[in-house]
Amino acid sequence: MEFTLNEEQQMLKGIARDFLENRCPKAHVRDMLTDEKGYSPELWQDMAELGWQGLMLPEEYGGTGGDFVDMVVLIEEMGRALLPGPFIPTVVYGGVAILQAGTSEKKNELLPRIAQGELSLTLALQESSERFDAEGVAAEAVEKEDHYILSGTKILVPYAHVADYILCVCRSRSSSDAEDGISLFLVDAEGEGISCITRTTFDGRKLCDVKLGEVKVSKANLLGEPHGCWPLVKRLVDHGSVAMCAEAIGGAQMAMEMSISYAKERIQFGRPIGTNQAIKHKCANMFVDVECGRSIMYWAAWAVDEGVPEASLAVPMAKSWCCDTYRRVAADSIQVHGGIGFTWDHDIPLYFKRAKTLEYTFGDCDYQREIVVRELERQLASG
Amino acid sequence: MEFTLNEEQQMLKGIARDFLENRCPKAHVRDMLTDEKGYSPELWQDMAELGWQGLMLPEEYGGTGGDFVDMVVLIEEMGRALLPGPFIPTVVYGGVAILQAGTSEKKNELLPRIAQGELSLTLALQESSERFDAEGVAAEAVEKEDHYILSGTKILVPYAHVADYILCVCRSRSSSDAEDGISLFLVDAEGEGISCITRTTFDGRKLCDVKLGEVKVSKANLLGEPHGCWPLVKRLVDHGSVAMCAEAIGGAQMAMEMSISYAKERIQFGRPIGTNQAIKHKCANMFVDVECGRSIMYWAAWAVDEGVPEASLAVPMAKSWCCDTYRRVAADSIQVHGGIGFTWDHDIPLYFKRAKTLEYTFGDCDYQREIVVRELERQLASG
Amino acid sequence: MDFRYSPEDEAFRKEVRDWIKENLPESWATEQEALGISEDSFQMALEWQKRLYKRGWVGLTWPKEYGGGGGTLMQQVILSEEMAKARAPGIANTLGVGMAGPTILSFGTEEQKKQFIPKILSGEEIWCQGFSEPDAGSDLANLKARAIRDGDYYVVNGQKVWSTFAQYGDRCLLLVRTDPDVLPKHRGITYLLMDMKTPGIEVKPLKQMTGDSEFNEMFLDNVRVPVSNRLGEENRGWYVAMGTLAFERAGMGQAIMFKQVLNEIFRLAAKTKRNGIPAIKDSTIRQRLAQCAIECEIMRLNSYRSLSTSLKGGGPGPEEMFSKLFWSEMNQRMTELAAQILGIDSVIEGEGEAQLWQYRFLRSRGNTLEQGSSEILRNVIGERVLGIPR
Amino acid sequence: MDFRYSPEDEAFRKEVRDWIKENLPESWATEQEALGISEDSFQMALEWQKRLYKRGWVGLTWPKEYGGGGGTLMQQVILSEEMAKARAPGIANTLGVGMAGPTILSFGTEEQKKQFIPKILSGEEIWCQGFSEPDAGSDLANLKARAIRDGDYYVVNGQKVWSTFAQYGDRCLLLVRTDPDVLPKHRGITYLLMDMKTPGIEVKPLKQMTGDSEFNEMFLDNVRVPVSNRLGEENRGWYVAMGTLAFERAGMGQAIMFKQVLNEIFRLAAKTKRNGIPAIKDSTIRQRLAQCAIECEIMRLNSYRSLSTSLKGGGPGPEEMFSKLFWSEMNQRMTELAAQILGIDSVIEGEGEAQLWQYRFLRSRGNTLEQGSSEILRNVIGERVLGIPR
Repeated sequence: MEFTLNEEQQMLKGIARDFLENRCPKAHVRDMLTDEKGYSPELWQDMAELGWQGLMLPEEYGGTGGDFVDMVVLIEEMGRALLPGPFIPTVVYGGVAILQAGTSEKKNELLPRIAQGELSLTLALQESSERFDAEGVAAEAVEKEDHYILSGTKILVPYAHVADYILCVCRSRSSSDAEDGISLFLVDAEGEGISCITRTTFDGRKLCDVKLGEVKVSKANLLGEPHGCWPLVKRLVDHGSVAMCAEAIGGAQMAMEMSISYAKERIQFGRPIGTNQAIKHKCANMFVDVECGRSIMYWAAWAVDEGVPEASLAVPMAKSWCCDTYRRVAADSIQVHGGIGFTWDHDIPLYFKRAKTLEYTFGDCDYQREIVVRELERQLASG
Repeated sequence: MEFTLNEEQQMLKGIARDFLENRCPKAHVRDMLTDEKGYSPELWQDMAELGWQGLMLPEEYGGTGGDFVDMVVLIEEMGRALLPGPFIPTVVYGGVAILQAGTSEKKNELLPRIAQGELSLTLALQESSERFDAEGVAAEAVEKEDHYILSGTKILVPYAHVADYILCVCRSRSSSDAEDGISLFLVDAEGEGISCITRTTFDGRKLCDVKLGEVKVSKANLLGEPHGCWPLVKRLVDHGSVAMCAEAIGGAQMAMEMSISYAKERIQFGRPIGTNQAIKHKCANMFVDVECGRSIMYWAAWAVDEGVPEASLAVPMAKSWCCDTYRRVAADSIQVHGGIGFTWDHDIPLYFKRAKTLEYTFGDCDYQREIVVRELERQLASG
Repeated sequence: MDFRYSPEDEAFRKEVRDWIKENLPESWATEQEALGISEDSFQMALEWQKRLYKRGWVGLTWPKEYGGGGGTLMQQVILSEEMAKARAPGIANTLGVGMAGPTILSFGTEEQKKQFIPKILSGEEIWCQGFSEPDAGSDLANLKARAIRDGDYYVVNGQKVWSTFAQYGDRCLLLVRTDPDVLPKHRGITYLLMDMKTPGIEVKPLKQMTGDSEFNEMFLDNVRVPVSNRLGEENRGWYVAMGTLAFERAGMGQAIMFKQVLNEIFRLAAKTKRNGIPAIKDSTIRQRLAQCAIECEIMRLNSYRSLSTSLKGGGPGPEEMFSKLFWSEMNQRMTELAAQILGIDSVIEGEGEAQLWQYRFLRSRGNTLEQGSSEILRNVIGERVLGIPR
Repeated sequence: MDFRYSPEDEAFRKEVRDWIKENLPESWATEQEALGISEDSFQMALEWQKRLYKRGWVGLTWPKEYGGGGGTLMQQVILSEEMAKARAPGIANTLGVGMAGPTILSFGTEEQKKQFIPKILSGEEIWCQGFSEPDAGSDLANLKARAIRDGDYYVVNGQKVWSTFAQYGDRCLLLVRTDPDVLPKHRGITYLLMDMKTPGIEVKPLKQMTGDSEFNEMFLDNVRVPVSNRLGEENRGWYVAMGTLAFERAGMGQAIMFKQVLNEIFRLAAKTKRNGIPAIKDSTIRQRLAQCAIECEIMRLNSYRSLSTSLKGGGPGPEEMFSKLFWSEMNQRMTELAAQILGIDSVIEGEGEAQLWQYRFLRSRGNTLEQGSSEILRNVIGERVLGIPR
């Protein structure tokens, strides 16, 4: 029983905070709002030198052999700094997928390049059905000799416009069970037939519509078993969801700290505004919500990392609570700051907008709660 | 355009408040908690002398010819005083049903006796299906010569144990349209085949299970058109729902006033507890909620009384808002009062319990909101 | 109690409707909101105000001698209702008609009324305001912009923030400090009517989190305001200002506007899929839709109550004390619901309907801050309405 | 980070489970709650405490020299978990073991420890408390029950309220005023251990809105308490009392108890029809069920965090500061949800399951008042944890 950060994790946290305060100040975040790439390749390279892209990769691939909990410690700090860019798509989707399901050739070929900051990857899952389950996957992969032909349209693919490889979730076989017949392909983003329309969220993130127009993909680029990849995809989504929880908690923590400081410093009616319970109790509620979020987020991270059955409940619980928390904390932070918190140049609105984007990614909090109940019903039914 | 109480209504309100403060103090409410009848026949008689049971009845039947808005003014005061007893069942269900659908014989026979406080009536609608719509009506009425035979079980019938007549909603004809084939019977509560089990709510109200065991009812006791009474029943439920809103607003108003007084008087840390925003803002929220409830409750009362189409939206809106308000105000009143508000001998818990009983009668707030959306969908669809 | 309109009212309503049909270009009905806060939007509003003014419908209830319409309160309400139903654009001189005019009519001298009111109504002079300061937000009485008497002038120095529409303003409602030592502080404040062309005024737009700039910072450097442009007595400006705030009632027009937004959300829910099914089939969305509908309806009814009380000559009823508190929080719930229905589309930059909802969603966060934060308003209700001590 | 238990822990867990199977009559698992606050319920709790005491499992972590078990914190947690899972009744001496014992162990003299601790554990002496007064609720430091020194005795006069279990008490944790003039007031308070058989004590049960009486009023009329039964120094009782409150942590056992209540609500939702369909098919009920489930899980995880910090010898972590605030409001939501599922059945008097939910629903309203109201707890978090000024 051990539910505290170990020394290495605390060190990682400290280094990450210092580095990001220095290299990813809000001026950088604002610059990236209108940047075409949406991130700084230079900063990306420096992060690789700190070992961040390789944090979860075994040493043989140039990584430092950390686990997903270590990664979550780091991502919490990225959330605090509002770091933009394809870190989660590359490291959490790309890295975990290749590590867990790649052939040893692919591992040897790609993982060291990820660790060195040479590659950017992403996951193309959602389609116009706007569903998050296997039934939403309609993009087709047709087997043909030594390759597959992929067609369909994927939407909301993060940072596909700068990706070297896109992990495409396709239906390679029709079946009465929607979760059967799903394959995962590692697709060269420069390949023929791929076109990409980039959209920008109000917090400066890039989400792309990726059109797969008869894209030819070699069988060597299959990740995992053909037709049987839904569990792997689900695992990737679980990892991604928890990573977003960490971003949310890191961001909420920062918005809360700013609010507490403002509550102490801002004088109205001759005393700090925090002396008013309307402000003080808002801050207290932020604190409770954020700390609770941290508890369930780390629990979910551990459960996903260990692959224990508890993960199926822990992930939607964490996603729902952490995203609710981030939204509430950021909105209340605007209220605590008053008018100044409503201006473009203040940092709080950046957190507020980020909270909304995270909330809607992979299903909002209502959706997560519905998943929680379904899972609990299943557990209670099976005793 | 006139949205204020007129002089007569203000006078009625004043008289009602004085009378009830005097005759229905909390000691009386508490006595009735364990009283078998659940109300005081003596008080009932004195109310009749004030003209309350006849308030909505035309002068020819011994009433004072008021409208439903007048009635709601009175019921708001009854809610404030937590007056127990069969007033709404008798006057709002019984009185309105006979007035709107009774033959002139029945009117002449029964209405003056209602006005004089000689009769107690009630409405038997719900059954074990626990539905509030026509599909929930399964009790059967079989036509036989000059009478009907009624069988089935009605539940949650208010004060049936002291009623002289029970208005029974029965299915007299089967039809693919559930709202077709509903008849309303005026059943002698002492009649053969009727049995009654009385249950008491935690706020001392009586709700009865009424078993109709082959009860013979003369056709002369049909109210309205045979088979076509669902609109009438719905109108009765609408009247009853709005009456409950008035009770809720009256009760919430009183709980609020008690909370405000306590916030001003109770000293902790050397100053009135109301100086704390946690308390002050709770009181402010109570005020907003109660006043808003009053606006929509009177609107619904007027709409129901006039029979305008807006009533179909006004009633569920009012029921949802007023019952939410009563529950929230009463719960927050306990919190404002602290420990003392949690004791048996304090009056606030009486309001808290009453709020819950009202909330669950004829469908809780979620249910009302669902009706609101259905109605709005219908309106928007029809332009 | 009677919620019906009289035949005369209905006749006036028809008159308004017919006039709108002839005078409001159809496209304007939606164009203004799409234009955002911009010069184009302002020019549209100005043109609209001129047409209305010609008809006598700006300041419909104001005395005819100053250019008003001399109409009844009931007519004003009907006019607002019909404007809202037709989705007519706002007028350009929002602050002039909404705040400056009523204040001058209540507290101004005869000369001031003759000088300012007609041009407020015609839109010839656009008004803005300069109340808040960096250290005087909720605590407005703490304002420091200093005015020192110099003969027939006040010389003003200081900084204002949240000055609505100062970028378009010809004249400004200005609160200044004339006595820096007096306690309580609100006894040393004076109310001035400042010409925005006076030398020494610098206006800097303040960009909001929406990207628009409704508000401004205003820097005052030895700005000379004639003493004749003082409203009320020296050091008594606080009482004038408190009178001003009372004019900021949410009216029937606003209630109808919200009802229209609600209908839009309904349509949005019907056509937008959420997790694979139409949002309107989702019970939790339905519950929220219903709650918003109930609140919109309550807002309408509260407006009727206010109106009814006013028609009877009564002071503001209880429901007016929380009108702004109520709608500001309601609007946040409504726009958040719309955003939730749209999901990720509501956070993506682009054009079209989703963009409009994104704007409304972000803008709504300011509602609980501007013109008295929700916290301050709850204090006011608790203290002034309910009598709970400070 | 690792949420697994060690093999030693699991071995101890098995030991506990086996013992429970042999020693806990099956019917007891649910009977106690059904008995309510009553003599029968108290006797069951006393019998259960005796059995546990014989096994060394009351005060499992307390020093053996005073009759404790000398076990580890981890064992204590496992014991609580298993007791909760088995739905074992509470022990009779809740306050003795939960508050009096730890306080005496921390602040008492050697004699006091020897005198009181063993009988606390065995249940021979039941403890109650006398802290609050009519004018000293949230503002506890304002207490007025006066103790005047008379030789080797304090003579106490005054009135206490909310004295938990005073009707069963043999001894009482009592806060009294020994200096009426000192400011701040908390510097004039002394902590006494009072024998409830001393002449001059009158206990009157205080009936709650549930109909039960857990709490009492206590009237003290020239009650003589030996100076040797003072805990800590004269006029320093406030600091002892603040130490006492720190022992009122919600533990793992409580988290598991809530999880069980949640499961009961799930079963209730599955079998109860609401508006004609099973409640569990209703999306709004499902959303609330999920939210309660998430909160229960968070409570469990927060307890783990506390435990983990304690095991490492660290002070209380942030999550301990709001444990009671969190569960008290969660419990209100949970019991309100159960009531909503039951609908009108939850408000009707009678027997059986609905009655139990009715009791829990009503009882939960006290949770946010007792042992520090939610308002006070949010002040404490804001001021002591976040450092925002008073």
